[in-house]
Amino acid sequence: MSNTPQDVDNELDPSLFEAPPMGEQERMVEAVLFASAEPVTIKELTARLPHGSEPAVALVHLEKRYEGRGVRLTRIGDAFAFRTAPDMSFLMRRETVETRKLSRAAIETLAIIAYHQPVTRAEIEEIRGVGVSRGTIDQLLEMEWIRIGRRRMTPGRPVTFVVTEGFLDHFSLESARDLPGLKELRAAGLLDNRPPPEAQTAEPEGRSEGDLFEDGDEA
Amino acid sequence: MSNTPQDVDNELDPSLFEAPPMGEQERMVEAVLFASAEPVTIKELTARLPHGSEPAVALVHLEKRYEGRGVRLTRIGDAFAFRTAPDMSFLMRRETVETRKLSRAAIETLAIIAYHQPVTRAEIEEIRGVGVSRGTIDQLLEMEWIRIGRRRMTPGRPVTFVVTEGFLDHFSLESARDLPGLKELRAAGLLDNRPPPEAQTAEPEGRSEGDLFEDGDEA
Amino acid sequence: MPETPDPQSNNVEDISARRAAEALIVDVDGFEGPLDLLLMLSRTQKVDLRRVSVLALAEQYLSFVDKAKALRIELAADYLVMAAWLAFLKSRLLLPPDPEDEGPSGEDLAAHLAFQLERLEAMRDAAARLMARDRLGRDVFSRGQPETVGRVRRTQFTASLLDLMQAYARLRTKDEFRPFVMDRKAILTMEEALARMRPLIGFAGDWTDLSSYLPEGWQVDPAKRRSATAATFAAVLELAKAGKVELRQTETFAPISLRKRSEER
Repeated sequence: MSNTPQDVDNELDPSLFEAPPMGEQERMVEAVLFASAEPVTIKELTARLPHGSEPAVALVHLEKRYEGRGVRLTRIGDAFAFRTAPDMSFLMRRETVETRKLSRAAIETLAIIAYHQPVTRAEIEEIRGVGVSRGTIDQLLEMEWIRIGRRRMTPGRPVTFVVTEGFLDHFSLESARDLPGLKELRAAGLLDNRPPPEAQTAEPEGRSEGDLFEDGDEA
Repeated sequence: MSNTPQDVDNELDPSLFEAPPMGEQERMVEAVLFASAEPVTIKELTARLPHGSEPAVALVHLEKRYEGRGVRLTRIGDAFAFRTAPDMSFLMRRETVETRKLSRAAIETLAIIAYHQPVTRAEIEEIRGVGVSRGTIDQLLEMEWIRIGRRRMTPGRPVTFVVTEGFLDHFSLESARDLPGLKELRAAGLLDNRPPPEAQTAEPEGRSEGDLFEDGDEA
Repeated sequence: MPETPDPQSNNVEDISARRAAEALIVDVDGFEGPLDLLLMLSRTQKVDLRRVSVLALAEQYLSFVDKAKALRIELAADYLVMAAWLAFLKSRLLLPPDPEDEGPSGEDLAAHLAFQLERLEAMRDAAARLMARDRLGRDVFSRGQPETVGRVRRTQFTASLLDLMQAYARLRTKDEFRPFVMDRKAILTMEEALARMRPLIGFAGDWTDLSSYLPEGWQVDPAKRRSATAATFAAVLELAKAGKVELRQTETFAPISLRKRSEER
């Protein structure tokens, strides 16, 4: 929670009005998040709260207030939402939504995209050792768990795939950095794009590890 | 709040298990009310909470806990639900955005602009094989998904259309060049699908939704 | 998945290993490609994947392919490509390195294969851990009754990327789709042809030309005749597969004729 909202777009308008007290701001953030089923970004909170409010600060207070409750404040990428505490799931049989059962191929493809992103289709196939069947990518796109990322600057400029906020939300992840076992996998070199020995002459593809979780692309 | 939960349906099962502590019951009621799509009655809470729980008591605690917050526990007939505090309603206004699917004419026009930008109106019409109404272009302009680009240096100097940052933002694209090409669409299985039912001649029943927002340019 | 054998008893291990091998043979369809199969086979070595014997693995795979062939199970081409590659790898690993040879050494190739297996296994494992996380709509829940209090209504039009791409795909492939959508009347479907042929074949005691089975009114117009011929031919193939008719063609492009199968009771 580092964004300080002051510097977003308020330069023009030197605070004509006092921002509401922090306690009120906290109530407002609480109300807005409670009213929405979808995560709300800090940017949106800043736009909706009265001028001069600091939703990022209010969120810190709010998070503390809901610690250990039946409902918790969770962070999903740049956004926040209230979600029931995981240990309450046994009460929720009625609310449980049957998710479409994903094929093994789809699950593995999803995991590869999450851990190796941005990743091209050819790379997914290389890792699985088998073609990505028609419709697998389609299904993941349709579920809005993956989206198209930047094209890879290699011959053919293939499109890459990355996971979405919807993916993070579904799997209770704050960011793609929090994927289970990510650090260990990286340390073990299992996220490297190691070309097969035949391709020794080929270009090293310019993909360092830092490429995996680029986040400087909000441009 | 008079029902005592013991007499509901637990005669068979003399409390083998202790009821959870009141703090836990409160968390449970909180989670159930939060996640439920409708207000929940005490009877239902009793049925859902572990044996021996006293939701009526938990509700009293919960009500106190939310007193003065941005969200309140409210009673609706026999049932209970969370509602945002009345003085927060000014924040809720933006929540009532009604989203509708773009008409087929608009989405096709948008697709052509995205894939072929900068593109003139005549070119759009050529690709679509049908005239493009002013309303369609105006709508896309108004949504700020397209804007007017440079004039084409051909006779008549027609204006061209290009997509905007807002467009990229909405579709989570980093640049319009990241849109997959035809080959990639095919590889993803998007082209091999049989044509959508709307495409089958102009059967009236095949065009439920699109019809509503038709802007008359295909008639 | 074959059960894990009891480490105490060699005998049990033997049996379950054999059972596993049989399961492999029967269940080729259950594998997601040759790498998946190799990973499965490597489990029988019960070692850390980093220490897996690629030579032994290559032999297991090759014997799997042989068994499948003996049982006349058709293996997809990529399984055979892998078999050829593993046979090559095996020879590289067994023979002393040829100084003339330019390519990567057998050890390099084996190490890369071991890496691929380890990576695939790691991704499997990661996928399982991912799916076991607290999931929205199963373990954690969002607000069930989102509120819309205000009265300000604004219509916002929206579309998904998939809508956009499909719209474009639809436009760009209009021509390809045309025959299906526009010219429905000149198309005889295989189902129609099959429904038509079924009662007719009872009479085809002798070799009869396929073209004589085209329905009335479909013989003249070239487009209709083409469709009817294709559909009837496909229908006849179905019937031949079901053992109802025999087909004959004396040479390439010669007329195709059919007759009822004599054993048919």
